[in-house]
Amino acid sequence: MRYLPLNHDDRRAMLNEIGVNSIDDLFIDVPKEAQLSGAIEGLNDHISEMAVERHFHGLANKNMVAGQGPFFLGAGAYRHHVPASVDHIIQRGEFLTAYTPYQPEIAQGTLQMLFEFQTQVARLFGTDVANASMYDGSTACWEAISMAGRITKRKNVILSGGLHPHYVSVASTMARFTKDILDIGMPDENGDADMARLLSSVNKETSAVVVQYPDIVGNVQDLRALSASCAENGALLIVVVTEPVALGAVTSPGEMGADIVVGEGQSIGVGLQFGGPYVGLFGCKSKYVRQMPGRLCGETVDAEGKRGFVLTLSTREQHIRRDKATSNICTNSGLCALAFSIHMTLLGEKGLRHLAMLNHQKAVSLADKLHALDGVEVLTKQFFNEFAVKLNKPSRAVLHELAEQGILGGVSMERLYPGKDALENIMLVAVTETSTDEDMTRFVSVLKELVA
Amino acid sequence: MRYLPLNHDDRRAMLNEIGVNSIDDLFIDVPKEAQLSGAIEGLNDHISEMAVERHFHGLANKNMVAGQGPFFLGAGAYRHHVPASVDHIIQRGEFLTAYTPYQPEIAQGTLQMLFEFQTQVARLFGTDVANASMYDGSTACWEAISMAGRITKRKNVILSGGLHPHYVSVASTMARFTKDILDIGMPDENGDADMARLLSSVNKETSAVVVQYPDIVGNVQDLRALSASCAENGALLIVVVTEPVALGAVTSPGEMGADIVVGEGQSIGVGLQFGGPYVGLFGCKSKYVRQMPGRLCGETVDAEGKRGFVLTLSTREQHIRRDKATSNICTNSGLCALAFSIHMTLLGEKGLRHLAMLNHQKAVSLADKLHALDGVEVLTKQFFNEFAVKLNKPSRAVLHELAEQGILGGVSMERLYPGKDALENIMLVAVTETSTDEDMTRFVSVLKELVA
Amino acid sequence: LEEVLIFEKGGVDRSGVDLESVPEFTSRLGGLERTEEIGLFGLSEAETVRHYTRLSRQNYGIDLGFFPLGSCTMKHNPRLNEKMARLPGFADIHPLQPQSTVQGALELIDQLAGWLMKLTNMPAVAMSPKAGAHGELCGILAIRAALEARGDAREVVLVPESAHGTNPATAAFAGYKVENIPANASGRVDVDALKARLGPDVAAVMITNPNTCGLFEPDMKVISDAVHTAGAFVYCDGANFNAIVGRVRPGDLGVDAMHINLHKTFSTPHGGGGPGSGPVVLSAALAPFAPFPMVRKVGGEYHLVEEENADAEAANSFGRMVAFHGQMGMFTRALSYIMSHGADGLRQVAEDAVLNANYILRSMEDVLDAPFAASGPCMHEAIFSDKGFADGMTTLDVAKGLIDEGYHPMTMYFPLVVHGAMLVEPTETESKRDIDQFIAAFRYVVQRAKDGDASLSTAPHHAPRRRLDETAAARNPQLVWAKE
Amino acid sequence: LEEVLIFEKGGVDRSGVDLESVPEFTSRLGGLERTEEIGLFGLSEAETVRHYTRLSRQNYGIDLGFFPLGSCTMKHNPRLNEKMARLPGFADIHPLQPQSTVQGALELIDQLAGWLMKLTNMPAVAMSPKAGAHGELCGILAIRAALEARGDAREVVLVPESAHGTNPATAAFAGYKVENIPANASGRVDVDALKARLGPDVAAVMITNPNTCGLFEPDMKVISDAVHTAGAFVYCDGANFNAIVGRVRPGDLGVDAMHINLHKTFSTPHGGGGPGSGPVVLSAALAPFAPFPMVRKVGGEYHLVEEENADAEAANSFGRMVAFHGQMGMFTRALSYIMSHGADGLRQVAEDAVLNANYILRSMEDVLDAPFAASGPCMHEAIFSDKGFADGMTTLDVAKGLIDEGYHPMTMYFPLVVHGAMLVEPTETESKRDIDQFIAAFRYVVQRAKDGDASLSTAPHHAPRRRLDETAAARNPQLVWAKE
Repeated sequence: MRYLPLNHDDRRAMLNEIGVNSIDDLFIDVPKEAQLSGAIEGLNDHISEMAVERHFHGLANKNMVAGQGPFFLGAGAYRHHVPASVDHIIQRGEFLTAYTPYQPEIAQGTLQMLFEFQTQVARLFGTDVANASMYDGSTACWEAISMAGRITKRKNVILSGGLHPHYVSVASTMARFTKDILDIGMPDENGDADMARLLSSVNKETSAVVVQYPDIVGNVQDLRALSASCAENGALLIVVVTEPVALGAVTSPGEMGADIVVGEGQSIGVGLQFGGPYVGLFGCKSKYVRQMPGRLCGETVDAEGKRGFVLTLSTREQHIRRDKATSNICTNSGLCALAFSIHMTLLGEKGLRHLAMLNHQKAVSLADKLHALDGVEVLTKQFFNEFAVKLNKPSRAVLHELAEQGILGGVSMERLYPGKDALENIMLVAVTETSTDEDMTRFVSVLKELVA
Repeated sequence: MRYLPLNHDDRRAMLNEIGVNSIDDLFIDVPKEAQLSGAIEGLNDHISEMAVERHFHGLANKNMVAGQGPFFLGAGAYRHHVPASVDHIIQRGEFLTAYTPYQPEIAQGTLQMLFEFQTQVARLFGTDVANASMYDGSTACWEAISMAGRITKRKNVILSGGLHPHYVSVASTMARFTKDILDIGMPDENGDADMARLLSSVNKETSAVVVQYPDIVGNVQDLRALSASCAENGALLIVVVTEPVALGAVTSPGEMGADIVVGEGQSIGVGLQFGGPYVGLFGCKSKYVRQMPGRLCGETVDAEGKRGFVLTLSTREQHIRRDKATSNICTNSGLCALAFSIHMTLLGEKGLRHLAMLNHQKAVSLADKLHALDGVEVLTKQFFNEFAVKLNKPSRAVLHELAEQGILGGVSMERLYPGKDALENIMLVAVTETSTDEDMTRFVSVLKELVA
Repeated sequence: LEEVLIFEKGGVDRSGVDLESVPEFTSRLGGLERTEEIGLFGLSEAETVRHYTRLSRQNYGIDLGFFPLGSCTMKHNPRLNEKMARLPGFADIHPLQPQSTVQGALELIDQLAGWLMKLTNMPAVAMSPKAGAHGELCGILAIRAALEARGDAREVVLVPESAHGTNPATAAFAGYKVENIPANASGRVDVDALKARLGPDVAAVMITNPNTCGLFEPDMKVISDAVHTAGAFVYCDGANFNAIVGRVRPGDLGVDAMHINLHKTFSTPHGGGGPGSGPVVLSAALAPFAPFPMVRKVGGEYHLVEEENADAEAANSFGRMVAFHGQMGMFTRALSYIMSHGADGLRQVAEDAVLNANYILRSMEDVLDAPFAASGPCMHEAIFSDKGFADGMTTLDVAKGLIDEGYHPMTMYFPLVVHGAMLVEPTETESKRDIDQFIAAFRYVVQRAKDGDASLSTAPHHAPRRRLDETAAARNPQLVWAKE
Repeated sequence: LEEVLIFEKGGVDRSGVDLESVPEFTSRLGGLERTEEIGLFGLSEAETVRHYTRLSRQNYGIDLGFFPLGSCTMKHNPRLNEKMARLPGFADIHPLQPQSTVQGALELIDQLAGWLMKLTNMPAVAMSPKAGAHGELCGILAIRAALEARGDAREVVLVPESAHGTNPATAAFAGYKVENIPANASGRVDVDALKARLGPDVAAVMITNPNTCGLFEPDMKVISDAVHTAGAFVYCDGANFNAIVGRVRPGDLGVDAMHINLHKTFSTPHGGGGPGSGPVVLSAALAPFAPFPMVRKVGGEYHLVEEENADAEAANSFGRMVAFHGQMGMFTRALSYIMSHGADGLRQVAEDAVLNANYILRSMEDVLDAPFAASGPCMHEAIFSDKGFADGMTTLDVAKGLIDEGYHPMTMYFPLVVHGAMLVEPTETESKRDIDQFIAAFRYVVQRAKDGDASLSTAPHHAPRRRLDETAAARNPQLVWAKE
């Protein structure tokens, strides 16, 4: 058993030292009838490392890998190139195998990194502060709604139709139990109708308005009027960012007046990983900091006056406040936050802006090529790296046919909004720096045949 | 330029500090006519990390990967399973990016590892001492011949016909310049004829006899009579081991009287890598230690009496002795030695013996299956994990046909011994723990058709 | 050399990436171009690698030494798991790819689910929760959904005093009133008090078993039966599953829901605070209420149950908890660990973890107060109190003193039921030799605390930092860097 | 915590691997079964990872800080290179696979060869040498083969005093008599003395350029012409190619052979002492004598020239130097580095390396004797002497003092032509900020040496070990562990 250091002699010596005859004597508290006398039946015994590898290779080979051909999926998870040094660093044992930094004197590595991460997120979002990360974007979104409720003591929340439907779904699940009242919209092509709805709905009972930026169909919209209206009504504006690379190109939510900005940080440093683990980003105005969920890292000094970092404001948290805590969270997404922070450091502002413009340019280029096809219409007019495309037939079938030809062409709205017939022909297409001209040409030419 | 920290402002400030106007002023010693005014023509400019990856994936995809199907090549390089932790550890920056441990106070990691490595190699070989590694097995072999010459002051060296032909080739190249006289043999099925030649040839003029164990066709032979004969004649017995895993199963060369044992350590921890980098192993009797080539790590104490390790006996080496050095080597194969040592530590004696028997058992099993085929004869009678197989037609063509069907079936003797028609139908087949029953069954069934 | 912040050494015009140049084009950002400086500082790759490598050296991890943090199960993280999780077939696939193109990924989730169900003898498992506390939430929501489905509006969740803080926080988040259950003198739940409190207003009891005192609750089945009789559900906090995995199945003890911390029992790395992963096994009574997405196999094909087919295939599901399908990267690691050990190895894991803990308990009890040692063996962790320390000497001092001896301290001041609690969990991946060394160091530091060694009050002396002022940090929180 | 040897903690019955069991079978080892205990100590995987992680923490590497080891070119090792070398298409292929199944590998070698030839303006390159010194041997053997081919039995190789020890060792190994060439006051080869020595017995001149004093040999072309006129060859030690890569091509200076340390100029990791890789570029005169194997492209197919076709395709080749085709793993890394930089980036590499070195030279020359500073700028490294140190204070003391400041020391006592030489090479991957910090520390330590600070004589004080007794180690060599 390659991971277990004790051998038979060790075990014997230790049992003797303890003063018992057998290992069973240490399990005497377990009722006899619940004790299994041997290995659980129906399960395999241990196998070699090589055999495990074979098994996993077998499973992995049944999947179609994003990097193996043209790839245009987004809708909340984006394929960006992650520099090799990111993965190298996060595998350093000192980062990988450390626990939550409860003993700050020997966890300054993690803590300083988190402090840098918080600063990066706050600057990217245009918020005063940010926390040390959340599970993912969707749970961060719900935590923001919950936080707004604590601040405003109101129960009514208005969700933009442009909010990712899975985020809406998560919020709906939670609201069912917390009795929050959600006003849910549907996406529209350019977001104008939705914005009108938001502006007309917000009132003195509104706890928060939640908008996504860029939204689910890729729209980028000016949020200043909405933030003004929220402020007037004492409601909070929560902005959700599922593609943080966009913020290298567009005005930050904070700059437009958002109270809380949350996001999915997967785009930077983390990779697709079939949906997880990802990293939730969470920033807000500093006046709300004591209502924030999740871990926070703060600067302080040690007994000799040297600068150091600690987890702070833990009086908000469950291990101190128990049932009065701001949330039940006791895990962040530390290693993914590290990956995000390293990648962001490698990029720097110059690199992020360059990367963002490269994404945008490629997306514009593909949108124009697709729009030129008969039977294809690009619906989104103002976008960053993702846009909605309407076909002359149901998109899901087309995407399956594309996959048969080695092209992962986008996300069908039918999957995201099941049962909404009006959206059936629409698909979302995302373009990042990882798409080559050849990828796009191939996609356009195969799609052309499929819609002919 | 992602690896370069200086930016334009830095460069300007530094030039100012130096007191020159431009970078060209720092290259004034280079004659004008040899200075290029811009980037060298005909070469590409810098590209992104992603573009480099694409290029390398393109090249890698043109190769047939050993792990993708049945694989039976050996002949001096063996495919064994290397635990994932080996590669993890050797990528620790403190090992990967360190230099030769010239400053031992801050290089104890490398030095202690080398001390452990030397101990492991010496025990595996059955020699008193071992050095800190050589380039590879073939150069270690020549260095051993050269060392024997320094010790015996003789020029005549007898090479067994079972010595890897590339090792013979390297020795021949060197001997041409050093004027050593090599007596070279040819392999025979069970090594008896060769052994008879060696025993009858060794005399008072012989500097060394070089035998491989197991030999090129897989034979394992008792070397005790030969070592006695060498000793009688004042010649040294040099034993070459190209498959160190074998020494988990068979009596060590040291135990049979070898004076110098060298080997290729690639099998343990290093991997195939198309032939390099590998790691040369070098052990000998302690009385010859001051004639050894290469780096040595030794135990000592520091100023406070704590145990520590240093490079030692460097008075043998080129940076002190210059043209009087025992060899011109100033590099070992440190990182590969580390990989070897980690893998050996993971195995331990128990693991190595188990691994060796697993290899042997699989080889015996495949040999029997092949021998049962019409048109196929297994020539080697006593072997570890590799044996010679004689087909009813030229083996090289058969191996090409096997490759067409996704099977890398062995090494043809025609490639190793070009022009030797008697060997044309023979191929070497190696079997390790990485071969499954299915691999072997498939190999046998396809081969059966090809020789039918 | 002190490692300064990236904001003190980098620059907005510095970068460690090269990108292809952007051709001329007309932007379509609708006038929202970001114009102000963002303030993101970059470094060249060379500097970046060095910055983080240096930072890492200020950290302690399992790879460096013994990490006896109780209740956190800091076991060895096999590197094979890391390698498997990075296979492009798992790492480079998108959660919304057509399901026909991710059959291997779905199969992997299904295989892991199968192991978890068999190891616990439970008929269902919800795979999507992102961490232990998220799993607790999943379990409590399933309970609440089940109660709602039968029109039963219960309001109270009972939680033992010694519970992890996440338990009451979760119950409160789900809208429940939380009441404590007292412990008896031997560190277990007071079964009579619990039974007395059960009634039609109690929705669930949340029990940690093995509990946070490192003890098995011997009356677990009795408790479960009583809870079920009262119409309520049993939630088991599975944080300490490591002590019993392969030897005891929670399903045999009447548990209705239990989260499994893949990062504890199944060795996925803690990573300085996450990511975790908290699948929840469910009893037959709760199974219909499990959240989607979930993986189903029909014929030879795997598919996801999610919004589009939930009505048909999971009509009672309480809904979605996360955007995608859970922590795939942790699933690969956990399955790699589980298959490596197999049923025989996992049983050995529990045995060695318990053996190591008892060895520490018995090797320390002559010098340190072990409040529950008299009641018999412990499970995976040994608990001690600060009784007998000299005046002014605290558990914190002992913890910081251990840092100077080269160890990460044990868990301090938890659970609250033991004064100055020290919770030591060795796990099964520590060797006898390393444990013996730790015991010697622990005894030495404890002796200093008993002797009133003043220098212990200012430990650590040999760490990257001396004691840090946490009060100052909380009083005036500095959460982001600002130029002086 | 001290990390003991595996032989002091492991055991012959302990192991960190699991293997499938071996079925019953009859061994075919001919009675040679190993019966005695071998004495190989094993550890579980958990312990193994910890053992080596702890050992690693006793090491200093570029990833931790500035490593100004002169003549060793300790530049950043990009992690992309590591990733590329590990692609199974390169890492998991056998050197003797049918050549049709390794076309991508052969193409990669050919591409790297192409870059090396163009960067040096030389018509051929031998790829197989395993390290710099091995490359030197390759070059010298090619020279000897060329001379033999024309029946010219020259016996002497001229080497400057300041040469790397490998140069004379190599020449001697190849059977040559070695004679020194003196240096002039400005640290360069004394051209007149060299010219005077040239004659029909001289086979080659081995010159390091830029030389080991960090200076470019301005008369290189003059020297080459003189050597060629005398019927001899010019071997250039390419260890310092980093200073001129992309700006100056050795082929333009009349060089006949030069090895290129891929682990220096082209960033493959040094790994604590190797593996290296030393391809050798060759002039037209030497190209026919290059060793095999070599890669050739005919039509669209790559093939190897080796024993079977050498007579036909490389009749004058001096033969084989290594078992297989060279350091493939280093080729992938070097090509990844080269393509990442491109022709423009490599030129910048040389410029920044030289800029950094001159910056250090000029920032130190007011406090430290820089023997050649007056003669103008240096190339990639700055050289200083111990002139001005207080009595009893040595270069060694300064080196050990730098360790306490957090730096790896510079190269000491090399080249021999400078008294108490300190050779500082910053490379291009150090930032101005890091260099400024180093300069401050270096100045501080040098001042202590000038002031006769006694504590410097016992430095380092803050390293894993104090000064180690190298004399004792050599007097009674303990090269393997033995039980006390």
